[in-house]
Amino acid sequence: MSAMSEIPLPQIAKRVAPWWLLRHETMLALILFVALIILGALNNRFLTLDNLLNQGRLTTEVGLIALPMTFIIITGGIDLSVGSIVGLCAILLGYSWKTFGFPLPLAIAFTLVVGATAGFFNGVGITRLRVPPLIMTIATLALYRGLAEGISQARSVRGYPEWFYFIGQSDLFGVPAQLWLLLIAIVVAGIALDRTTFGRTLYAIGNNETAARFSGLPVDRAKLIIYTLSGLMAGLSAVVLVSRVTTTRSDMGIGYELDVIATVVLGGTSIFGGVGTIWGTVVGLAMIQLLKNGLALTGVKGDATIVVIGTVLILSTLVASLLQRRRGV
Amino acid sequence: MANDQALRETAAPPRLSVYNIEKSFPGVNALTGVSFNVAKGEVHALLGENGAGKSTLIKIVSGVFPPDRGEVIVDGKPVNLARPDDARRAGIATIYQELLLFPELTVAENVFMGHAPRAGLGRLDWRAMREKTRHLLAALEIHDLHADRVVGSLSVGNRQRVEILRALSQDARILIMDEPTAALTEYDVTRLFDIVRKLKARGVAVIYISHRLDEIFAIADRVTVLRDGAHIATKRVADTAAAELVQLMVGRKIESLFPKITLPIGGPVLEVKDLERRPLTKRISLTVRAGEIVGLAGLVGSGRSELAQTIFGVTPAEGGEIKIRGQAVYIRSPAQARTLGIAYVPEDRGTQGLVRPMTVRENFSLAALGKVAFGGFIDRAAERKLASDGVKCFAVKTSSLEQIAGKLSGGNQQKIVLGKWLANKPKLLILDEPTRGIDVGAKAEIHRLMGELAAQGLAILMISSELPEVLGMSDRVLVMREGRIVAEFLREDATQETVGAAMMGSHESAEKVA
Amino acid sequence: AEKRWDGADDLPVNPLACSAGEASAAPAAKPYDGGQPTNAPDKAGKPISLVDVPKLIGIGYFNATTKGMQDAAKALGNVAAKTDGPTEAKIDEQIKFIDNYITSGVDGILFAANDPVAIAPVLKKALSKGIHVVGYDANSTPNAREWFVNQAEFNGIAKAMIDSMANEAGEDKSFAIVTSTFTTPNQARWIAEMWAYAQKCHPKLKWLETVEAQEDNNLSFNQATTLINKYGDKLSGLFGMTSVATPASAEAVTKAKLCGKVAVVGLATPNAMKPYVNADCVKSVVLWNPVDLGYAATYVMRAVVDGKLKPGATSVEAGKLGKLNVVNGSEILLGAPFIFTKQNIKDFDF
Amino acid sequence: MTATTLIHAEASPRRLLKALASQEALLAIAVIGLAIIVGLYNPRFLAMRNLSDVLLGNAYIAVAAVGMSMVIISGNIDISVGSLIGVLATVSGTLAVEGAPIIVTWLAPLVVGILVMAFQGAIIAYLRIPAIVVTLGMLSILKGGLIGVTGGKWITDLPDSFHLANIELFDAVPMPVFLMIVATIFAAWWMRYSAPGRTIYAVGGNAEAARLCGISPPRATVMVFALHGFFAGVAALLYATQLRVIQSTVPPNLELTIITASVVGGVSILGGVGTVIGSTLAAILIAEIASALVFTDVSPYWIRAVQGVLILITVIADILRRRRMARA
Ligand SMILES: Nc1ncnc2c1ncn2[C@@H]1O[C@H](COP(=O)(O)OP(=O)(O)OP(=O)(O)O)[C@@H](O)[C@H]1O
Ligand SMILES: Nc1ncnc2c1ncn2[C@@H]1O[C@H](COP(=O)(O)OP(=O)(O)OP(=O)(O)O)[C@@H](O)[C@H]1O
Ligand SMILES: [Mg+2]
Ligand SMILES: [Mg+2]
Repeated sequence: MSAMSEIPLPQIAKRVAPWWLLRHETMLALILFVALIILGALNNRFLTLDNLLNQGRLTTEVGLIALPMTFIIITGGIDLSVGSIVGLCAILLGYSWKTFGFPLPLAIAFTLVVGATAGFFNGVGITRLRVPPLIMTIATLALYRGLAEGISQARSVRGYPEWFYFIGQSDLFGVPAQLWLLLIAIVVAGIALDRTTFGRTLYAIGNNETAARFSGLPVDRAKLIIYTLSGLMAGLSAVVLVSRVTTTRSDMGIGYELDVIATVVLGGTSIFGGVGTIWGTVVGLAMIQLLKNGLALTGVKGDATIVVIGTVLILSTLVASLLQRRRGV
Repeated sequence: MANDQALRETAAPPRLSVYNIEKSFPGVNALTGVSFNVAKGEVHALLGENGAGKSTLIKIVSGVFPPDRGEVIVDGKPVNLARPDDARRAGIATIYQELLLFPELTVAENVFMGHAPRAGLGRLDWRAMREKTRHLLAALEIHDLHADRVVGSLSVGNRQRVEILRALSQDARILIMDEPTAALTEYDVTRLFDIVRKLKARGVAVIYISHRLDEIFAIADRVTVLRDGAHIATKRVADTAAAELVQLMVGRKIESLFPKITLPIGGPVLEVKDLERRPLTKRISLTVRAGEIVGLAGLVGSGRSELAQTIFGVTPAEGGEIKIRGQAVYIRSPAQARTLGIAYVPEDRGTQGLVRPMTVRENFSLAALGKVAFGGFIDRAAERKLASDGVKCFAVKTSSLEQIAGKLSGGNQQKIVLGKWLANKPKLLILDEPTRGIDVGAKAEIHRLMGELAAQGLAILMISSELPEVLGMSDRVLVMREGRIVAEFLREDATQETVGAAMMGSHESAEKVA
Repeated sequence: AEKRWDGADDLPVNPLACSAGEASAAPAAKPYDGGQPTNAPDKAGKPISLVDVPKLIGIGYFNATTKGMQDAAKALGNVAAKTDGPTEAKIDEQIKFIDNYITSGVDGILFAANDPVAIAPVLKKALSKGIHVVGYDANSTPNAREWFVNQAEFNGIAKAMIDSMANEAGEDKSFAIVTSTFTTPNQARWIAEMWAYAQKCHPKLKWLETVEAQEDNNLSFNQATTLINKYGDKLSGLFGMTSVATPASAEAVTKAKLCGKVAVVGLATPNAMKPYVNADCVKSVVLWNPVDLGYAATYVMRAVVDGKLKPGATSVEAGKLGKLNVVNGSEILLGAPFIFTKQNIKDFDF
Repeated sequence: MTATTLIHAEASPRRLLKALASQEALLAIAVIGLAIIVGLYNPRFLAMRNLSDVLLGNAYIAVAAVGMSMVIISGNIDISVGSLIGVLATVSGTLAVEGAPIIVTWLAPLVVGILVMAFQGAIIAYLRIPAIVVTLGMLSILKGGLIGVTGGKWITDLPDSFHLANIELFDAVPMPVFLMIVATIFAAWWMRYSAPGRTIYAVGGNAEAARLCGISPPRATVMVFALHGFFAGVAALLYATQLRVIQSTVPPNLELTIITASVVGGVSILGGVGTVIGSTLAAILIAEIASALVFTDVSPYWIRAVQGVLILITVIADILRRRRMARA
């Protein structure tokens, strides 16, 4: 059974199509394209520039975190604490501004530092103490959320100066301001992963960490960097989120970890490490957000929408992996 | 030669025969119509270059892959080997080339996985499992391996022993061994051969794969040579000679196996003084000079790999001193060792050397990314050139640079691991079992290369369990036992006897001589 | 061991008078402080489509409000109402739902906010697109919506709860609270008002501790049990602040065989409480009728669209509920909280 | 002969030491130690009643963690289990309200649990989609489906006989605690002494090697998931029969709590390592911590932070212990 499906498929596939067509990302993009056409035909408000840009605004927070998460999952790791870091950073943004009296720009910088530190702490546990990433970040998931609750004492901070809402609510050249942030981050992350020695190191770690270490690659440093980056981006995401919703709450970002992981995995990054691209993550991000939006506009209710999303996650992974089973040894 | 008689006398069908087996993988025809048979009580050797298709053939016989065409016949009856379990039920036990073990489980459980002894109610009988494992260990005269050890903590040599135990534990009628001795020292090989002879006497048919010709002459009755997936010849060992086999294998003549040229030796590149790393590296002192090849001999578990890995920064030293070209250094990580010009070709290429799912190109550039990158950005063209030079230089048999490295045959994988380090232009090269699982042609190639590299002024520290290789290649031989360097021989003083005696320690060497 | 509880939202507390009967003090007249839609199309008397985005869907309470809305839609005849929302009470998700409905183009949005401030930008966006916005159950900042239908004023609930507790447990006894989370605005407000009212009218009541239990049945049960075990005889009462926590607390008291010794007072829906009320383990359950709340919200929305409810109005006609009063500038009060007892609980089914 | 006895004499104290230094022992010490420390602060914590309530209220987590541990040891993961427990509790409760025989209401969640999980296992094993993807998808499907079907209507009016959790054996041991102990012991025994039990470790440790030993990794995966479904069914039953209301929604974050119990219990997320005794002890420890924090008057705002720190300490202690063992 398994041996049968193992060998002939890629052979057949190889003959009928060039390799890049069979990549998970390409397949997913095609599926997305078809879905867009169908949903667009069902509802004339869906495929409007306004709506699409607005969806971009709404998905920026998850998108920002999904980029470093792609790095992390490519190395075979995972970071479950991102949602809690968002909560902690949101609280500290408000707290440092209101209670410490930091000027807001300083408070923002402070928030980013806190995010990076939280991620760095994960990285230290993972590289120095060799705690498996899932375990380390499950523990800090509780810890960081707890800190957010403890520090905030359930208080929210509001009444930020008007300029601060620029990040989360305004447009720049007709495009939501935070979407620029996301776009820049995507380009940087994409190039870093695809073109640099750093990116190659991540793939090598994910495919065989021991061999990567024995090849003299800076394994621990790379890991430390990606977990720190993950915390940093969660911090940035918190700033964007606070600016968009104009208040801070200690329960911000709850459940982000699953949204982010679903995005990355849907984008074709293997949870076992070694395989994945930023481009795939971007398609995954667009897919989830636009499906939710398109279905809602077409009159599908929330509970049915998440059923559809779950099914799409499984089916698209299945279709893509059937057509693309060419990597792996 | 009683066996030859046995062969002739039995009119019964051979225990195992394969007819016209064909198998192709994407881009490779691994086997193109191979037939041969093994009689009851026969040891049949399979010989061929790396990638000739030996492992593929035995994997078909073991039910791992289905053949594209052809038949496997056991005791005259065709068998359908769809799954490994079918092969086991047909009485076939296999030691695979890749050590396929359960790292988290104990030796005993690894040995008996899938056919554990049962007590009442289908309950696993742990006591019997341990007991039987101890018996097997005793039969192989292995005293330094405990049945309760977790396999993940064992050295490669010991893992190989576990694989052997596992195959022996199955009481098979057909025993297949794919390079079982690649990670073993002579001492173990002798014990293994004793067992094989006993099995032979019991009528077990054995298929034996090795790149060590002397072993084939020592144990095999007949030998089948494969080349590029095709059956070339089957010969009775008694009727052939090494030179003939080599020629059949590679299709041309190979010159000297150990083309050692003596060179002028330069200043010290590596100086180690009182190096300590518990539990296995104890007050080691040694020097390797430019242009010199130092051989490091020792038994399995004597701590040679540990020493190499301490020098390389995998397990940083806890005491003592390392000097590279006279500069005292403290090496904390392989990354640092690499920048100091140290290269280490590890003994376990599957887990330490090669990133199996990545392409040949990516593997080649892995240790030399700095050489093909500018400001952190990889220059794709330079990378491709680096890799294709490597493929050419080492004659790696691959369908393209974008081939997944893990799909190459074992020997070709080894060439890539070696090649990736040389791309980094190191000053000190540590080779841990550099020719394990490499065919004679490629081995000669690697030995020639070692000579050339030394001539260019590279300092080489070579760990090898193959005594002839150590003796043939080294300018100096160091012997390790239980974490210490116990003897040092100059090239002219090093012989099988002197080095062997030092490896064993006194009483065991006495036993060996007897 | 509890310090002053201020609801964590920095709003002033406003305890009612101690004397019984007077559920809500005459509110100081406040000018209208709601927002207004820009260029809303005139749909007076015409059919309209509404969407209702509650805190979350799939819980009994919001099912009941939905039912009220459907009842009202039927009664009015020219309203199509639909309920949709997140499956967990997450403000982030709720914002996305509202945003989607703004895009798809509805005439009016009804909401129950997970966070009063965070929801404001998206509601303002709705107003700016000419969509009418009315809140119920949980308010937003006033200028982000036109009207808010207030089920019962915080201080009214607080008074009912504390009075019941003092009455059932005794004036000088100790009690603890099981709430959802400290950040849930309504619960936080109620607790703050309860504190203020207790200080003023039942100063001898002892306030032991407040624990979080989310909206989780079993967690609420565990937390209530822990409180019972921790305080032993000292504990004479438990408040359940959510419709989940109250039956779970009652169950904990029942399991500990402390019915009659530990009073359970709380907000809850009648069906879940019937076994405990019938067994005399719980004497009074405080709640407004959520069906009426949904009903009223729909009528208010219709009145707004029809131009019958304008800033400055003092009351609004709400079908079978009769005339509802405007309080606090832009809030419409449903009425005094309702107290279910053994006598009347069988008459309700939700 | 003398040589072997000598080795034995040497080995057994070492083995004892090893057993004492295991994750299970560490957790057991933590459970008892914490009880004593909290008891010193507030003796009421040590009351039989309280200790038994801690177990009673959290037994369903421990039972679910038993199945989860098997899944993780086999090299997979399941994040849909919280949703499934919500669904199964609703199935059971609906049947009870509809008047099905009590035994049916008790068996139904087990059967449905096995079916749903075996189905997921089959998708993972035969279509070869990573477990995290399948179960992440299934989490949404079950969660949305449950709300879609029930509309979130609470199930009330459950018959008294339905409440399995109210039964006390010998007037002392509450049923959930009994089931937790039985499930743990049974699973521990089965995973140690049965051939299929060992295949879980084999497949999780090295699937390819397992295949060559005649084990069918796909079949093992389906088996593990079916078993996990069974334990999820038992957990759902305990969850549903605890109170007189069933919420018909998915318990928030339950999957995370269950996974936490497994990994704190020493189950390696990489597969191949762990025991269910560890995960049950960890579930008890986590529940005990939650209760202890209330008893020790830790400010409720800081409870979660303290919980996080304690979990982190347990995990790091385990890692350091393992490292010391490895070097000894
Ligand atoms: N799973 C696979 N997929 C693709 N190609 C394969 C696979 N397994 C083997 N091959 C190819 O089949 C050929 C025969 O390989 P095989 O492993 O049988 O060689 P071998 O004779 O055992 O060599 P060695 O002595 O190096 O072990 C090689 O070219 C190899 O690259
Ligand atoms: N006394 C010992 N205590 C602990 N482990 C030991 C001992 N002796 C041997 N070992 C095991 O053997 C390994 C050391 O073998 P190492 O690979 O360093 O030696 P080697 O001489 O290179 O042998 P090989 O030829 O097998 O590579 C250690 O990793 C350890 O697991
Ligand atoms: Mg081979
Ligand atoms: Mg070695």
